[in-house]
Parts: sequence; C-alpha cells; structure tokens
Amino acid sequence: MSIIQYKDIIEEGDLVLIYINRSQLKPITIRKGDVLNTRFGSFPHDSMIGLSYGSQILTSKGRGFVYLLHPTPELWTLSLPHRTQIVYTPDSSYILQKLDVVAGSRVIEAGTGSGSFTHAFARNIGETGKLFTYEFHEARYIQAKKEFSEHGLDKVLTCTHRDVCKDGFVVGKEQINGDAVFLDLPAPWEAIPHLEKVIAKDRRVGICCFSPCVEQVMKTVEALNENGWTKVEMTEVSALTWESRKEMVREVGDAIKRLKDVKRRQREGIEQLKKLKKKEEEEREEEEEEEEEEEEEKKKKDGEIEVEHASKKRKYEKQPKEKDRDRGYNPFGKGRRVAEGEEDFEWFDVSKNEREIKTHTSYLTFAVFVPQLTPRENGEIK
Amino acid sequence: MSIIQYKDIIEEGDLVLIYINRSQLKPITIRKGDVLNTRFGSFPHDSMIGLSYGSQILTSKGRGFVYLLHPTPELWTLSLPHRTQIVYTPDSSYILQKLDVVAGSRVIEAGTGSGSFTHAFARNIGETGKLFTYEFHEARYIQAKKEFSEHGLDKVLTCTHRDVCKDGFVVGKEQINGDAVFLDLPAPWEAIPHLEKVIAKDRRVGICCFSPCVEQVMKTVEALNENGWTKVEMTEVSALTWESRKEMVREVGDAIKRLKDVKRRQREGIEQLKKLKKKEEEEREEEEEEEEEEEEEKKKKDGEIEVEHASKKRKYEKQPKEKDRDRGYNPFGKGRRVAEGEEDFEWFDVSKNEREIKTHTSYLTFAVFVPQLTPRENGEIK
Amino acid sequence: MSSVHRQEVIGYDDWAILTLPSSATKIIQMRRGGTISLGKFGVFKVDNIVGYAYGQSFEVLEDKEVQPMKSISYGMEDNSESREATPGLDFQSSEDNRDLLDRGSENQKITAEEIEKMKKEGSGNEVANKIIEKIIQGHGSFDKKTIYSQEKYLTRKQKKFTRRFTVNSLTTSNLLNHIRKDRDPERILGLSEETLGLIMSHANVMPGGNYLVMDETGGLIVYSMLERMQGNGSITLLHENDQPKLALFRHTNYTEEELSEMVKPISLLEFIDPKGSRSSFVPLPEEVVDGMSEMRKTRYLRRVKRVRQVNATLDMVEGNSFDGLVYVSTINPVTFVPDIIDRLKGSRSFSIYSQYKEVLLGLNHILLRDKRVLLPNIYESRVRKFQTIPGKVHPLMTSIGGGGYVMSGIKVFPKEGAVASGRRS
Amino acid sequence: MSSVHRQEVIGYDDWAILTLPSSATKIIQMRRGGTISLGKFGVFKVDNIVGYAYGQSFEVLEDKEVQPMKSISYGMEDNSESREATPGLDFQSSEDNRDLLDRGSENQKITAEEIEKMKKEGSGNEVANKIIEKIIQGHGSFDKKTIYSQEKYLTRKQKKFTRRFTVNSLTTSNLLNHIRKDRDPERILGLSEETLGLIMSHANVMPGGNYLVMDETGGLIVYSMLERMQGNGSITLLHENDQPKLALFRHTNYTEEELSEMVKPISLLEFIDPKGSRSSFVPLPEEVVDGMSEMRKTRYLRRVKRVRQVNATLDMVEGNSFDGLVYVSTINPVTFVPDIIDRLKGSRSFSIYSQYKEVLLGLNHILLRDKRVLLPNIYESRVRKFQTIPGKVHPLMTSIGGGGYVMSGIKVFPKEGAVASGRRS
Repeated sequence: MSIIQYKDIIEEGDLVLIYINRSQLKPITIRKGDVLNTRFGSFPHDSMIGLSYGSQILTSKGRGFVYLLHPTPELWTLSLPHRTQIVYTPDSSYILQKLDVVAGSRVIEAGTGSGSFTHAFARNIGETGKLFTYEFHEARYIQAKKEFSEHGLDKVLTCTHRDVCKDGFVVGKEQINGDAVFLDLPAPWEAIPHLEKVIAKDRRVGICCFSPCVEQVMKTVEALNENGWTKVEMTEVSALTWESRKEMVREVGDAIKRLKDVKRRQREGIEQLKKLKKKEEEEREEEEEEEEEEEEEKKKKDGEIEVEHASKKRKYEKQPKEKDRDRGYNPFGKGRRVAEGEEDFEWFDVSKNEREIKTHTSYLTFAVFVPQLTPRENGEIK
Repeated sequence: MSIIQYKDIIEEGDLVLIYINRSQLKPITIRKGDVLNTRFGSFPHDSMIGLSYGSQILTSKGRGFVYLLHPTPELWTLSLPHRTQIVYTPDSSYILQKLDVVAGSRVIEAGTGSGSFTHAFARNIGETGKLFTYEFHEARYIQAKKEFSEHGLDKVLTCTHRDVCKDGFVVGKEQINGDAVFLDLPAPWEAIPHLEKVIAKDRRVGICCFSPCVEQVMKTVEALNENGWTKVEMTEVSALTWESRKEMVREVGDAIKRLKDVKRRQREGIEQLKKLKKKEEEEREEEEEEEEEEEEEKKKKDGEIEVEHASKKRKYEKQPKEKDRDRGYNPFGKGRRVAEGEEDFEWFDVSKNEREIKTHTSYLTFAVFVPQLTPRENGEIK
Repeated sequence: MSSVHRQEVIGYDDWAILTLPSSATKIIQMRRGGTISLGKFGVFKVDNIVGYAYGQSFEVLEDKEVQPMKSISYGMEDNSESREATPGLDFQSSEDNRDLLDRGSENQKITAEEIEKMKKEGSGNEVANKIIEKIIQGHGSFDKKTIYSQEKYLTRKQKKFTRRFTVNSLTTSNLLNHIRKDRDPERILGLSEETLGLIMSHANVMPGGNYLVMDETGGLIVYSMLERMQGNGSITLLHENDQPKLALFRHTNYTEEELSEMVKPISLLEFIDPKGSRSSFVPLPEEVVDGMSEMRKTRYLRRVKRVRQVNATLDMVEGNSFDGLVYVSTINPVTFVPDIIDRLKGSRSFSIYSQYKEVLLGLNHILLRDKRVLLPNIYESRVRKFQTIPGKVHPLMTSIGGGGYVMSGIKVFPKEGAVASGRRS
Repeated sequence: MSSVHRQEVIGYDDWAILTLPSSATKIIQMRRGGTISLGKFGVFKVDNIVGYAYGQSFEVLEDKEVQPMKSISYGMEDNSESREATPGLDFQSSEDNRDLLDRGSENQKITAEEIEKMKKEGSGNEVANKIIEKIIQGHGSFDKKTIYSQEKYLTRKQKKFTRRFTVNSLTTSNLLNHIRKDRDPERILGLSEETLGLIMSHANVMPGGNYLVMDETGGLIVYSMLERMQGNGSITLLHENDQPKLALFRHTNYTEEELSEMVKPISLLEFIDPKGSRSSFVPLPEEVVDGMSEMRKTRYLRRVKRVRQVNATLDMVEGNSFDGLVYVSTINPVTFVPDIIDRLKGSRSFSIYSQYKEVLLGLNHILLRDKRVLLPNIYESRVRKFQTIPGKVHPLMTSIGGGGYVMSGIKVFPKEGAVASGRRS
C-alpha cells in the first residue's frame, strides 16, 4: 500500500492507524496471527483483514473498540510522539500552499527529521514529481528511510544521509532541478550557498526556511540576499483549535425570582430554621472548597504544576427553564448539578481554546529565485 | 474641569469631546458666543452650556446632531489624528495593569509624545500620586504642556522639555522616587542608566520599554540586565476589535425546492421563453460584473489601492423563511435584495474583524528593580 | 493530461498577474503584438516580456520597451540585497525628529499638478527619480527628519513612482491574494491563503483522488484543486443553480474542454435523488448509428458522451465513492453536511469552510454526537508577516482581517451495539 | 484612608505570593515566628524575610535560614544578567545532535529513588547542584547534545531542583496569575491579566469614581478596583444571592471593616425595586436614644448606620448616579444590561466581560440599536511572551488559552425626534 494513495479494503501488510481515542493514534502493520493490545482490549489482526478502512471493531466481549483508519500525512503526524520535532499541519499546509507544491513538483527537504512533513510533500507531488530529503542524524535517517519504504514512498523520494551544510545537496548524477526548497536546519545559512547547484535553472524556485529564533531568521535573510534570492519574506503562522462548548443561558429574571422567594419565606417566618440549615451548608461548602484547594496544592507536588486537560466536564448549577420553574428548586441557588448541554435547559453555543495553546513553532522565511533568462539576445526571441 | 474627574453639567471653559460619528471625535473648549461647525450642521456653544454630559443636541433644523461627551483618556486617544504616535488602549491598559499603576503611584514617562498615554497615567494615579513626563521635541513639548493645563492635569504631573538620554531625569530638587517607569524612546538603552537617580530606593520599581523593532528590544534587554533590573520579560499585545454582524441562514432545502421548481417548469414546457430571458439576464449580469471590475480598476488609480472601509452594508439574495416561501420567488435565485438583519428572515449572529487590522504596535519589555534592603544587619531587624 | 497548467516561462496568450511596486496587482493576458498599460507606471509591449521566467521583474523604459530587473525592489531602501545600489541621495538629516512638526501635507511645497506635469514630460524610471528628488526639495522639513524617517519617506515615494512590475504566474495563491487584497475579499467569502492551505491538507487533496466539492468562491476552490491534482483524479462539483458558477475561470488558462475533463457538475437535486435524475436515454443500435449522416452522428455521439458522464457521476454518488469533501458554501452546513457524510468512502477526510466561526459551531456540536465522524475539530490559522530590513525587524503594522475557519473530520463506519461511552475520552 | 493597601516592605501578618523557580506560586501569610514549608524546596522562618522589599528573592539554606538573592534566576542559564556566574559545569558537547537518540527517559541512568535520597541527605542549594551534576553523569548521551540542548537541559533541571523563592506582594495581577495559572482559570471565568486591564481602562476606573459592579470571580474585580481607587470613591456591588460572594478576600490584607467602607452590597432585587426595598425604620427621638443603656445604644446606632448605608446606596440607584459599570457575571447580559444603562450618569462608560465572544454578540446587536449607547464595541486582547536569552529570542512555545472578551460603550441621552439615520455612518 501507499500512504499517498487511497485504498478501500484492509489487506495483509497494510499500514493501519488505530484510532483509540482523541489523543491516541497507533500505527500498526497488518500481519496474520498478530494481535493488537490496547487498554480497551485485544484485537487480532486477522479480524481486520477484509474490512473497509474506517471500520469500527469491537473486542470479543464487545466492551472496547477502536477504528481502523487509512493513514494520511496529517494523521501520521498526529500519531508521532510529541517529543519528536514535528512540523504540524498549520505550518506545513501553509508552506505547501505558498511554495505551490503540487502534482509534479520537485522538492528539496533538509532535514528529514521525524519525516512528518516528508509525507505531506510526497502526498502533494504524487508519482509525477520527486522529493529529495536529507538527514544528517544517522539513527533518524535509518528510521525515516525504513518508514518511507513501509509507507510506499520509495518511488516518490530519495532519502540521503548527509550533512548538507558541509556537503551540499548533489546526489550521484541525478538531475535534481528542485523548484521548491524547505530547510529545517539549525543553521540554514550554511546550506543556502549549496542550493545553486540543485535548483531548476529554467523557472522560478521557492524556498522556505523554518527557524524558531529571531537571530536565525536574521542570518538566513542575509544569506538569502547574498545568494541571489529575492522577495524575502519573514512570516509566522498562529494557529488555534476551537472546542465547541455549551454555556448555560442564565437570566436575570430567574435570579430575581429566587431572591423574591427568599424574601417571601423570610416574611412567612419559616426562615429561622432554614437559616440554620443554610449556615451548615455553607460551612460544609467552605470546608469542601478548602479541601479542594489543599488537594490541588498536593497535586502541584511542591511547586511543579500538572496541567489539567481541559476536556473534563464542567458542572452547572441548576437553572431551570420557565416550564420547570415550579419544580421546587432550592431558594439558595444550590440545586442539583446539571451536566453541560443537558436537555430542558437553554444553552449558548460557545467556543473555547484548549487550556494550553501553542503560541509559537518557528518563523517561516520565504524567498524566490528567478533565473535571469535571456530570450531576446540580439533582439530576437531565442 | 479636569479630564480625570467626572463632572455632570457642561460649563463655560469645559473641554467637551464632540461625537460626530464612529470615526470622528472633536475636542472643543466651550466659549460663550463660539459656534461649532460640522458637516452635519452648526451648533452654538451657548446651547451646550448647562446641559448634562452625554446629551445629544440637534441643529436648528433638527437634521443633524452630535453628542457632547466627557473626555476620558481613552476617548481623548481616539480623538487624536491617526498620524501622531499614540499608545493605544490595548497596550496602555496592559501596561497600567502590569506596572500596577494605581492611585498614589509615582510614574516616570519619556517621551511624552502626543500625551495620550500621559492622560491614562494621570487618571490612574489621581491627585495622591505624581507623574513626571519628559519630551525632547520642543514643539511637541509645548503642545503637550498646553493640553495638560487645559485638561486640569497640572496638579498631577510635571512636564519637562529634556533629552533624557543625554541629560537624565533629575528635575530641580524634587524627589521623584518613581515606582513605575515607561520609556517610549528610539533608544531606551541610553536612558536606562540615568534611572538609578530617580527611582524609589525602598520598594520594588517596575519598568516598561516600548519599541517597535526586535533589535531595539535586544539592546534594551542588555541595558536592563547591566543596570541591575531583573525579571526581564519581552511581551507583545495582540488586540482585535470584533464587529457583530448578521449572516443569513440559508438552508439546503430551499435551494433544492428552487431547483425542483425549475425542473417542473421545464417539464411544463414554459422553459423556452424563460431561457431566453435568463440568458439575457446572465449576459447583462456578466456585463455588469465586468463594468464593476473596470470601475474598480479605475478606482485603483493605476496601481494605488484605496482601502474600502468595511462598514458598507452587504446585500443578500432573498431567501425567505418557511412562511414566505410561496410568495413567488424567482426560480433563478435572483430575487430582490435583502438588507442585513432584515426581519422575516433567519440570521446567524456572527462576528468579524475590520477589513484592515492592526497587527503590531510595539514590543513591551518589562523588568523590575528590587532594592536590596538590609533589615537584619548584625542579626537584628533594623 | 491536458489540464496540466504549471507556468514556467511567460508565453503568448497566457493569463498572468502583474505586481507593481506598491504591491497592487492586475490580471492580464499576453496577446501577441499587444501592449499593456500600467497607467502612470507606463506602457509596454507584450512581445518584450515573453520568454522570460515567471517571477521576472522589469522596468518600463521609453518606447514601450522594458529592462529586466533582478527584483522589483532592486535599489530600493527596504531591500538590503541591493543596499549598495541605492541612488546616492545626499541630504542632510537630523539626529532625531525633535525639530520636525507634525503638519502632514503642509510641509510639502510641490503640488500634485506639478507632479502630474513631470510624469507627462518624461518616461522610463528616470522620471520617478526626478519626481522624488523634486518632492524632497519641496519638502520643507525633510532635512529635519532622522535618517530612519528619511529612508521610510523615500521608500514610500519610490514605491509610488517607480515604473516597475513583476510578472507572476497564475498560481492559486497569487490569484487568491489578488482577489483578497486588491478586489473584494467577500467574493471568496473572506478566505485567506493560509486557510485555503488548511482546507486542502485537511481534506487530503492529492493527485488521483475523487472529491466532492461545494464552491461558492466563483471557482477558486476548484482552481486550487485542479492545480494540485494536475489532471489526475476528479472533482464532482455540487451546484445550487442550473449550472455551477465558475466566473473566475474566465481569466485563466483553462479551456472549457479541460475543465469538463476533470470537473463533473451535479445539481443539489440530482445529488439528493440520483436515481430519479438518471437520463431515460437508450442508446441506439450500432447499425443505426453507423447509418447516420456525419453531422447527426457527431451530435448523437456528443449526447451519448454527456449522458454517460452524468450517469458516471450519479454512479459515484450512489456508490458512496468519494475520497473527500471540500465544502465552501454559505448554505448552512448543518442542513446539508450530515446528508453528505454517507457519500464518502471510509476513513476519508472532509473540510468545511466558513468565514464565521459561529456558523461552524452548530455543526460541530452535531458532529460531536454523530458516530460516523471522528475528530471533528474547528481550526483557525492566521499568518503574520514581518519587515526584515536589518536593524528594523518587526511584524507588519497592519494586515487584512479575517481569513475564515475550517472544520475537518474523518468518515468512519460505526458498528451497531458499540458502547458510546469511552469513545471520546 | 484605611483601605489603602500598597505593600512595599515585607511585614508581619501580610498575605503575599511566593514564586518558585518553576514559576509555580503559593499564597502565604507572614505569621510572626512561623515557618513556611516549600515541600522539597525546603523550609524557612518568616522572621528571616520580614523587612526586605517585596520582590526580593531568597535561597533556602540550612536551619530554616535564607540568603537574599538579587533575583530568583541569578546564576541560571536563561538569565543573561549573570552569565559569568554560571557554575562552571564542564562537559563535552557535540557540534550537533546527530548522535543523540530520541529515547526519552531511557537515557537517564540515575533513578528517582536516588534523587529522593540525595534530597534528604542535604539542604541548601548545594544539594540542587549536586543532584544536577549526578543527573548529568547519569545521562547516557548528555555529551552528545549540542551546547544549546545542554543549556536547555540544565535550565530545566535547575528550575526543578533549585531551592529559591521570590516574595511578591498581593497585587491584582499577581493574584490573578496565581489563580489563572496555578489554580483554575474557571474560578475567575477565564479572565486574563490583559483583559482585566482592558476592563478597567474601558470603564474608566479611577480614584473618586462611584461604580456599579457585578463580580462573579470571587472578588477579583472588586479587589482590582479597590487597588486602583485606594480608598477614594465607592463600589456598589450587585449580588444575586443573599450576600455577595467574596471568597477571595479571605486570603488578602483587607479587613471586613475596610471592605465595608468602600463596598456597598445590594441585591438584584433591591436594585430593580429600590423604592420597595427601603427600610421602614424610623429613627427614634434624640432624647430616647440618650436614655438607652450603653449596650442597647451601641446596637441601635449600628442599626441606624446600616439603614443609612442601604438608603444611601438606594439613593444612588434611584438617582441614576453611577460613574460606570463593570459587569463580570455569567448572567446573560442581554437580560440585564439594558436595564442597568439608565442607572449611569451621562457620558459614563461601561465594560461587560464574558469568557465567550458568542455571549457578547447578542448584546452587541441589541446595543447597536439602543440610542442610549455610543460606540458599543467588542474587544479582544492577548499577550504573547518571549524568551529573551541573547541569540535565542523567540515567543514562548505555549501559553494558557482563552482570556475573555470585553464589550464597552458610553451612556448618552438621546433626544426625542433625532433622526436615526446617519447616526452610525
């Protein structure tokens, strides 16, 4: 199979991405007799063969399940361990768009890194184009080369173990003729002078350099200018993912009605008893709050903060709609707890970021190289 | 009057901000006998005296009107011509918050510039604090000093004509004891060494340097470190203003119904005539579109682009709600035009940015200076 | 693959985009022997630019001639590549702006009429330099500006008067930015370049795929997909009128024939009722066709072809055979997307675009509960551009607002009886 | 002005915020003779830090002693101010990472137990350095990292083990960031420091003003306004239960009395029906009061004072006398804000906060049509922080999401008969 060509039915030897949950995607290669073990249960590979991509499969007891996904460059990126250096989709999709990487493009990439962007390049250029990717870290090179083979990319790309800053990009006698260049290197300015030998000479060539620090960009801009690249443009992509949430519609009228009710009861003289009860309740609440605080303190393990993931469900105080308003709610507003989006209540559709958001990956420095053709030497079109 | 103390009734000599429209705020000083002329009509100052701030007044013919606003630092900022260098509210409000500028603070500001931020500082510190502001550009200094007097800020601030980078901040024999410093200078690093003489020695002092370029920040960071400032933090404020708009809810069912209608008419054989008509219409439309394009081309005045302001109303194609669906709409979807938010239609509440948004003002570099007190020399608390 | 359109060298009859020093853009067609007018930036002959690589810059000379330039900003201040080439303007500058008054145009003594007159007097880039020189002389307080302000002022004036242009090919990005910046962003529903990139990547658009598309941008989405696929694969284009609206293609290098090879139009009505929309046309026996006159035969065969195409498209719909969905339409996706999902193959991705996040929110809530969809997420992407003049690096002070939002997800086949809990942990 | 609370020097009984090298924070109170435990960062005596300026940093030594430090990061790698003071760690580094494997914790040979043991063996900051040294020795491929990665690694470890802290005063910003980063942002409805600043400036909060306030953050908004006003002006606090919820004040330097001097609570019910909420209490004649027992008199006078306060607050409501509105509540502003507008004086500003833009949109549409309001705008402000290590300047890779939105506007008095068109041009 190939990651850059869809197929419909899962066969032995296929790469399948197992969707376990929102944050867990596990790549496996289908082998008869093998078994996939997850914390939701075991799934024999044999049961996957012959199914359509996208199928859900259950454990024998029917308690746990996973989905069998066709790999795509974007899903492959999600499946990689986060500690690896990865060019994520907001950056990669913009670079592909701006460098105009399409079917037939000839792309130069250094370094290969985790190979995540390599997949997206390969997807875009297809079998009519060619990708040249370079990695100087040997272990990473071996790993990437193996993955590219397994993912059916051998026809589309050449992966080379090389320090391009020292040794340039020339590979054997192959004409590279790159029309798009991507440099994700600590010192792209050392690689830029070597590009002249491998970029196309008959058409416009685009480049993108990917560097986290401002100082790197400055050196890169200088090197680009010195080496004949023009239209130098430094950019930065800010990306956000939005969660859709429900926020309860609370009306001032309800709060006022509640207060009126309290007042009425006070007048009716039944307040004394309630007050005692309320006080107890409040004290309990305070205690709970303090306990909660202490617990949080503990969690922080003496100063180190554990980031909570935002997906935990929020709870709302009961705030019934008009028709429910008579169903004896608590005058002190401490009703039963309501789950987010519960029916019988009104909700705003709202959007929210994750608790921790990515605010920087790298600066993208783009430029173009335009060969100065001479079609009308001697006044004639050549 | 004072811009930093509210009053209720307009009197002679007051500074009033005339609200003409969303983008026009005009400051005037009320003088008996004077007349304010706007393109919406003339308004004698005499008619304003004795009115409450916030009043709307009409021209004698009742056709045009303006509002009489009490100046605030934020409105004053909006009233300044855009070409002047201004610290806008998203930056100024964050700086005030982070530097903890409150009633009683002692603030050092250089340079004064348009004086817009000076007003916000003065508002926050009130009459129990003190502001020292410095401007090296003589004409600007004279203008600012005049405005500060007119705006009732003399008690709160001292405005000095001075190149602080050369001559420092010391003013006569006054003890400045600044606890917050704001530097909006081309080379803040030249002013930083002079601060030592004028900042408080018995408490933490905060500083914010305001510079548009990265290189300025780098030099500033270095100077802060060298001069004993700690907790150096470079930040940037991104601010957006959101317009609320209405987007028509278009349903796929309506489109399908329209298509069915067309098909039915086709079957009924009345299509031939319509087609002719339609073709004419389309051709007319194409022509119109081309004319429109040409007109736009012209507008660009051979390459210079005029930015359209986004407030122009959008038009929607008619898309009636269920109950209106029988009112003979045009099968080709070319009904009468509907204004945004028109009743009888369904609308999404949506939000939108302005066509042109501010994406950068300056980097804000914060730091603190903590005096190293020695309360327990000889093992005793002093 | 006749619909391959990668432009490398400027050729006759090509459509292309000119960029001026002010970064204004203009769509032109290279007609043999024709001339192109840039208004006050001059006039040049098409013949003079044919044969150069796309991306080439030129300076307009006299007699409609041009001089190829290394870049459009060569010799200008905001481009360090050619710092040494800056015309040796020698003016006094102040160490700071302290003596400069904020008087705006009051400082300028040269009038607009004088500039207009000068422009008519000469041609070529020399005029620009002369005008700039005059403007500086006319500027009452130019020598009171700092070198920094002087440079900024010069750059602004140079951009305004320099007679240069770059010829760019009609890539999707160039086309999009032309519409978004110089025409009206609303024409393409506010779509930005970075958001288009997101749409394409999240829908996994690639050569060889068969995609279902709603395109209310006048054809920009179709254009983008054609560019990426280069003749390999198919686009089934849903339209809500009697035919798709692809006005944008009028000024591109695609012919009707090339378009029809890759793009299969289908109306919403045909899409929701594929069975009922099949043609009742029955092919005639071969011998009858053979016996037709040449003209009738041609007409007949064309009809056969059309019917086969429509039926093939309906087959794809009925077979739920699409490799992806790209939905860029103001039709409320809540009312339609859930119906489309079934038409996708398993494990295929979709991208739904809206200018407004609020419109996608409702759909997102629904798809979060739809077992046929995994990972329904709303994405936003915004690019900031920087000035990179050495010593003066900072983000651009302003840019175009908006850009839109993308919701993507993956089509899956849920199994009856699977426990819903634990699915989204 | 008893409610003035600007902290300058660390004093007994003060509440303050400690910051650790990891930037975790902790609220403490300085009890005379007490000790404060920082868990694995050590223990110190309160007496040892009293008298220093707020903002002072310390290193924890043995016997609960401390050593004042110029800054918390003094001597650490990410702080260029003390580059020369970096402990002379002398390790081999690689020119690049080419030989380093991505094996995560596999590379580390020192165990967690060993580290724990070392921590117990010593005290003072020496331990931290020893641990770090050990960790480096135990790191199988430390010398294969680049200098850059080595530095990053060291900084991370130093932050984790260095026994230092800074004593910060309880400013609103410090309090807000403590809750937002180390507790739960939801407790303050997701409010960020920059958005709080916007709220305050757009409502023109200043000493001497009389403000109407809704505060669902446990008191952070009230705290912020008190800090800005420093005892000058008043806060009329609307509450939806029988009393305002100001839990946050339990750990601050304000006493109940100080609070009650500036903060006037009023329930929603009293607010919407000020007439009906007036006490029917009639003061007794002076001679009767004079004749009371001391205890009864005190009780009586307290009651008089309370009634007068409530009536004064109701007077402000009835007199439409507020200088501004700060609305930070989950009660849908659409259902309440239009009723409040009348209670503001002319040309006064308001700030309405919501965590969600969608909630403000509906209100904005209504106020755009409300002639009593000018310039109803929705603002968003987000701060990005940067790393400023020389040679490695870049925005921080992650930060906390959200921060909320502010709608502000100005109350005006429309004139009957004014033509609506042309008002918002």
